[in-house]
Formats: sequence, structure tokens, C-alpha cells
Amino acid sequence: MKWLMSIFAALVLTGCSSMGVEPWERDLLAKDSMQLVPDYFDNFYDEHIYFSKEGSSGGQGVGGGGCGCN
Amino acid sequence: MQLKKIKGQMAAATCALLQVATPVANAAENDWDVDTAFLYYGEADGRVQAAEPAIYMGRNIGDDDRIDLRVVVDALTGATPNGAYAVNGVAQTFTTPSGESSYTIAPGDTPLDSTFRDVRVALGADYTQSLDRMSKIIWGANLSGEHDYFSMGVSANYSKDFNNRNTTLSAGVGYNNDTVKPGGGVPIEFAPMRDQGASQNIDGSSETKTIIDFMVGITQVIDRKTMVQLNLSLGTVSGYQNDPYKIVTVVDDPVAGLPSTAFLTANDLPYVFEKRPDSRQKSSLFLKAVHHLDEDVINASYRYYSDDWGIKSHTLDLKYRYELAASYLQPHVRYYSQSAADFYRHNLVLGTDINTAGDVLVDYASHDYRLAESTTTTLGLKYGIPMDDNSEFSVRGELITQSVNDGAVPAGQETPDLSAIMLQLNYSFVW
Amino acid sequence: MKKTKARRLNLKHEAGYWHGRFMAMASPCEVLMEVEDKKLAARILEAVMAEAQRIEKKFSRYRDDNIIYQINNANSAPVKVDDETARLIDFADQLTQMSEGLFDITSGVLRKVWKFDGSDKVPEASAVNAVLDYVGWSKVTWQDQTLQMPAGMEIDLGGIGKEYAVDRCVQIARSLTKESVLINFGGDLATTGERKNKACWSVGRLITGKDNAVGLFQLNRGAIATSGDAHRFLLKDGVRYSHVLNPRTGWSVPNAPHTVSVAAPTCVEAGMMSTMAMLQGEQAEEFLKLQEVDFWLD
Amino acid sequence: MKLVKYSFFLAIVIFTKTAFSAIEDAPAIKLPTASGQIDLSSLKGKVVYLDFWASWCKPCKESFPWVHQMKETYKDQGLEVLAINLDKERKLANEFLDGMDINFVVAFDEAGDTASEYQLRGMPSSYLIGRDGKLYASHIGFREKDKAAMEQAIKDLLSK
Repeated sequence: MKWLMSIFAALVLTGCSSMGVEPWERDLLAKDSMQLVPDYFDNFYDEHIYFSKEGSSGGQGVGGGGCGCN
Repeated sequence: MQLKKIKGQMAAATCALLQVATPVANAAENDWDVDTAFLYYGEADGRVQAAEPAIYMGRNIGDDDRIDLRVVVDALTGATPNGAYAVNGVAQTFTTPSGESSYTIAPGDTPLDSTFRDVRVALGADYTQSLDRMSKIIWGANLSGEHDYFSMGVSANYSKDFNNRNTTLSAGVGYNNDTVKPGGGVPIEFAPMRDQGASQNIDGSSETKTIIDFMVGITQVIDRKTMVQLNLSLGTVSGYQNDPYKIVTVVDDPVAGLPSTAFLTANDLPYVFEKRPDSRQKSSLFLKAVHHLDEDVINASYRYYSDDWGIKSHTLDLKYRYELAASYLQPHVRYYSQSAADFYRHNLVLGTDINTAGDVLVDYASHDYRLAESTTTTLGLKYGIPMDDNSEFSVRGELITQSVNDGAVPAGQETPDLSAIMLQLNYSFVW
Repeated sequence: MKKTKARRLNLKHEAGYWHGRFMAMASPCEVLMEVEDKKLAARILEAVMAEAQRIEKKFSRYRDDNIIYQINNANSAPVKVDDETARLIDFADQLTQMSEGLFDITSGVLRKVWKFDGSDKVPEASAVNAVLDYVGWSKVTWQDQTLQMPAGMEIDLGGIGKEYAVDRCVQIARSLTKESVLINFGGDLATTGERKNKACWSVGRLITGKDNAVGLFQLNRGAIATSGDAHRFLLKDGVRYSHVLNPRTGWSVPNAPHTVSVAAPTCVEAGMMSTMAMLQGEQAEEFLKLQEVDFWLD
Repeated sequence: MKLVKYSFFLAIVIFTKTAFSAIEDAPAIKLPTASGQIDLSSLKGKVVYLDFWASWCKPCKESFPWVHQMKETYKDQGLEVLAINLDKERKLANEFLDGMDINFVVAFDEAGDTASEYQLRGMPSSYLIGRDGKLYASHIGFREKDKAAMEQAIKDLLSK
């Protein structure tokens, strides 16, 4: 876990401020299809199904609610 | 009075009167975004079938705040593996969770418990509270209930934008409290399943567990067409984590792997209820990138997961949105592979893992296929038609194949592959 | 505490368009919208309704909470008015000039002596003259958006209000849709633009008191307004006194047409043109011909 | 150079909230419009409300009726509105404007050069330029709750 933390810190500290676009260049980023989760229920159902069929889950965010799924 | 032509003067005067602005669409339009969906999930060979209608509604409140609500109903039927494995030449008989009846599995078939049937209702609400132009907190709450399981949780997620909104840092915490109330009571860990009608090895009627999650994340705009996200999550689960319906087969001879005939008294069956640790530490690293090509969009993610049960997994997910003239096609590929939990056991061997008095000599054991080494492959295709009035209709089909690597087990006792389909209909609109 | 429930819109789908109705300015109001989407139609109807009600509230002389009440009860004190009111008064001022005093927003007080109830109660000349002291735009000081009027005088923008409301609503509808919308407030109507496939809005011309439409307009653009009311008159000694009053004399305009309808680019122009025609009495037709407008008269 | 730019914005942020005084000359603007060209210097003597917008930006759309209203209300006192479109394709801007009732000039800056000159930090962004051609205030975003203050700033600058 520690190595993950240090990679993360490094990514946050370096480089980020030199990347990116100007505020008026967000035309493509503003599209629905360019959102991190473009399809709310596709993502929701996937998470739900794989949560009940696989040994690992999570990663995308916090919260969500458990189930006694089989 | 002389009649005179006033048409021109009148037109000019009218023009001065009417040139006024029309302050129409005043405030931000606070309409509801609505997303309705229906999922059919069906596993082959008579296993789980699920129908899941769902509705989501979200709207802005004032300038910057927002509320999102979600209701999902989940109706399940079918059969699910009970933890024992198929054996050639021997029929196996099990007692249902209630202890009142039994079912017999033919030789060579995988033991499935078909008594489960459930309806689950889940409610979720998020409130986005903007703190200033660059930062916000999303407060979340969720509640779900089914006849033997109840879950409630709250979460908070803070995020802040930096450098012209090109970087977003976020941190979140979630707390969940789950209660399981198995039909027939909570089976005693490692206690044998008993014959139908005999008094079952039950201790109490419910158990709970709590889950605490932490997450930090960064989202970075790389260029006009690319955005990446990196999340780091830590989770702690403590409390009851067994699957109360799952058992482990006890054998006399690991080479043959047949259910023991020498195990304990006449009323005991050669299966014991599983036992897992009561704590689990999980961590994961999640990476996502969205990239806009000339027209199309690629959405790719990778997750690395590891926990102190010994499970490590890799998940790759790739969606390609292929734009057609007025609609789109979106193929989807997902690949998942995990290693087995340390305590995943094909069986417990009498004399080595468990003695004739019924004392189990290992700390934990489970034969739940979800804790085995496995891979899951998903292939899917979605077709969507966005419409002018901000509504969209889409249909999605996915084919899921899961195969378990049992390691060296006697022939015929392998966990069968699981294949399932997902069919999803979606209609979203502004209301 | 009174809680208002969400208003239910009277909105129906008819042959190729949405038809909304409501009451405002003491008139049945209609909005015909050649749009597909019901939600859009509802939005247009709601916006039009809101604007009609706003104008009615702001300029009605029957209320005691608006600018008209303030002006009429200022008791000779100067009243500074807002921009919109000022534009309407400016407009009325220009009409008065154009008509050489025949059009006058201060003429409303004559109603104190003239009651057009179909009877023979024609007022005495002395009574008319007494009221006439309180009529006349020239007695009003109007500058810098400020109006000062001798006590006892009143202004009434009702003669412009409905047409003004129609044109404002046309502007609002245009900002919400490119498709054609017809706004009809009690017979004063206007369209936002041409319909699809060069179709016209068919508009029946109803005369009050008669059941059937006496004419059918094919309106593809612009506006039509009607002045006159066949019901409002007095009859004495065989002489018919129309409800059109000459503010200079205080007397009913003789031989005024029953109704005049005029077509024009905007409803305000159409309405003012028909009002002016009425004020010309028997010369109404001649006046309208001179203006080179389409009109219908009877 | 960087320091100069920074102080420029710092000053603007402060002055939006306090008394008006000029910061510096508004950067020059020469851009095509639907019917020709607009040069900011030709508007000297008027108070100019400069509005940067794009078709994909939701709050920009919400701001249009308000901007329209401001122009209508204050044009007699000398307010001019110049809306600079920052879409990469003019077609998108035209589709957006189609059927809209606007009473101000729209100029097109596909390359975003004026946006960089004005150092935009968000969308929409608006600037107030005085009759003397100097920059007096700026504002990022468009929210219901900002309307009153923005209108006050326009009024103050008009009466200055």
C-alpha cells in the first residue's frame, strides 16, 4: 500500500499544473460522452452484478450500499 | 379634422414601444434529469435470474447545489451453489437453511440451493453542496433491504478544483452498517449441517458487519481530448462476513474427494458451515482515462485490488463509443482475474483439517467460488439514440463468462463455468 | 395559509398544433402552437400566461396596487414611472398627437356620465361638460419619465394594454420556438411567423351577439385587431349613440362603425389603427383606405 | 511577465467589490461578426459589457436573457454589449443563436486569441470596460445570486 501512496503523491505533486486546457477549450470535455461515468445505470448495474459474482469490489468511489447477493 | 395618413408614424411609435427585451427564460432551468432503466440478468443452467427496474432523478437546487435520488428494485429467483462440489457416483443430500426440508443432488451435478428467492429494494440519495466556485461536498445516504439482509450507509466526498479546473482533488469517506438475518438462524461456524428435522447448529438470528471506506482521488485534464482519473481506496470490513448459506465438504480421503462417511453422528451431514475472518482490509488503485478521437470516445479503466484475505485482482474495462449519424454503438470489453483467498479450500480432510470430534484444526475455510482463483470475461454492445429534446434511449446486451481455476482437484469436482447475459433498456429525459 | 397548487394547464392537441386556453384581461385567451413537444407547448403557454397576467396586474385600472392607481390617486403630485410604463405613455402621447386629440388616455372619466347599457339614458350636456374639465392630455405634464396631472383626472392604458400584451407574448413565444405560434387575446391576435408548408392560421371573425363567425381570416403572418362592441350603445329618439367617445367634445362619435378589424405587422398597430378608425365615425372607411391597410368593417 | 498578469487579476478581483477605478487599458479586440467586423476601440465613449461564451457552456446560455435585458435597460445610458463566441466552429455558435432574440453584437473568436488576451479563468467570463476604454471589473460564471451585484456594477460604471 505504501508504494501506491508514494506514486499517488508523486503524481499529485509533479507535472499536473503544466497540463490541461484553457477554460474556453472545454468544448469536447463538456460533452456527456466525455464524462468519467457517462452512463449512470450501466455503471450502477455493472458494479452491482460484479459485486455479487467476484471476490473484489469498489475502487471507483465511496458508499453505495451492500447486499446479501449470491 | 383632416384625414391624414398616419401609418408610418404609427409603425415608428409601435417600434419604440415594442423593442423591449423579452426577459423570458429567467432563472437557470431547474428541471429534473430522469434516467429510467430495466435490467434483466440471467445465468445459464437454471441459476440466478434477476429483474431490476430502476429510476434515477436529479436536479439542481439554486445555482450550484444538486440533489440526486435513486430507487432500484431487484427481484431474484433461481439457484445458487451451496459450497459443496459435484461428485461422481454419489448422490448428495442437503438440508435447506430453514432446516425443515432437504434436497438431493444427482451424482455428478453441482449442488445448488434453489430455495432462494428474494426481492431487494434499494434507495439512494446524494446531496451536492457547493462550498465555493471550486469546491464541493457530496453527502450520500443509502438504504437497502431484502428479507434476510439490511444495509444502511452514509458517505461524504469532498472535491476541490485547481489550476483552471484542470486538476480536481477529492477525498471521501463512507460508512456502512449491514445486518444479515439468515432464514433459519445464523449457523454456527464450522458446525456440521444436520439432517432435515434434526435440531440445526444455530446460534442467534442475526449478525452485523461494518464497512469503512476511505478514498483519495485526482482527476486531471491532459489536453482538450483527454482526461485521466486516479483513485486510491482503503476499506476495512469488520464483523460477520461469512456467507451463512455456504458449506464446505468434509472428506475422508482427499484423493477421491468423496463426502465423508465416517463423520460424527448419524444426524450430521458431511458438510460444515464455512468460516471467514471477521476482519478484512482492502485496498485498490483505480485508473481511468477518457479520450476523444475525431468523433468517437474511448473510456478505459484499470483497477488493481488487494486484500489481506489474499485476494489480488486486476480489472480492465474498455468502452468504445462509435458515433453513427444520429446514434451510437458502444462495444464493451471487460476482463477480470483474481487470485484465491488464502482460506479457499476445496474440502476439509477428516483427520488432518478436522478431527472426529468435530474440532476444525484450520482457522478459516470456505468453498465459495467467489473466493477462488477465477477470471471473468465480458463482451457487450450498446446502441443508443440521443434525441433533440435531451432525451436518450439505449439498449445494451452483455455476455459474461466466469471460470474458476480449482487447482488440483479430483476429476468431476471442478467448479463449473458460469455464463450469464445482461439485457438493459434505458430511457433518460429531462422533466 | 393559502397554498396554491400547481396550476393545471388547459392544453390540448389539435390538428397539428397544441391549443392552450386561459382567461386574462377579462377575455378568453388562446395560444396555438405548431410545435411537436408537449413540454415545449406547456412552457410557451405558461410564459404567455405569466406575461398576460403581469401586464394585466401592472396596468389594470381596477387594482389599487399598481402604477395606474398611483398615478390616478397622486392628487396632482408628480409621479415618476418605470421604463415600461413610460414607453406606453410615450406611445399614447404620440397617438394623441397623430389623432389631434381624438385618442386620449385621460378620456376614461367620461364613463362617469356615459353608461352604455343599451338604455336611453343619454347624459345631460351640463353633466358631460362638467366631466370634460377632467379630460385632455394637454392638461398633463409629461417629461423625464414623470407624470403630473391635475387632481381628479385619470389615465387608462386599457385601450393599448391588450394589444401590447399580445405583441409582448409574440416576442416571448419567438424566443422559445422557431415554429409558428398564434396568440389570441379576446379577438386581438398575432402570429410569431409563418407556419410550416405555407399553411395559414384560420381565424374566425366573431361579432359579439352573433353565434357564427361572419368571416374567416387566413392569417399567415402579422396581426389582426378588432375594435367595437355591438352591445355597447345607447338608443334615444331613434339615434344610436356608440360607445366611442370623442374626448374633445365628450360626446359619442356619431355613425361610428359597429366593429372594425385591421391587419398590421403588429397587434398594437392593428389595434390602434382600428381604434383610430372608430374615432373617425362615418369617415372610418375612408380613413382606413387612406392608410393602405387590410380591414374589415361593419 | 507572469507577475504583471497576476497583479492585474488580483486588482480586478478587489475592485469588483470596492470603488471603481481603472486598472489598465482593455486589450484590443478586432473580430469578425455575422455581418462584418467589430473593433472594440469603435465603442469608446460607451460602457462595454464584454461577454465570453460558447455554445457548449450551460451557464452561458442562462446568462443570455439577462445580458439582453441589461442592454435593453441601459443602452440609453450608453451601455454596449459585445458577446465573444469561443466555439471552435462557427456553425455550432450559429445553431445556438438560431431563433434566439438577441439585441447585442456577437463576434467570433474561433482561435480564442482574445480569450487569452483577457486571461479567461472560467466560462462564461465577463468584463466591464469604461467609457475611457479601460478595464474596470471582471466576473467569472453566471449565477442567479450574482445578478444584482453585476447589474449594480454596470450602473455604477455608467454613472461614473
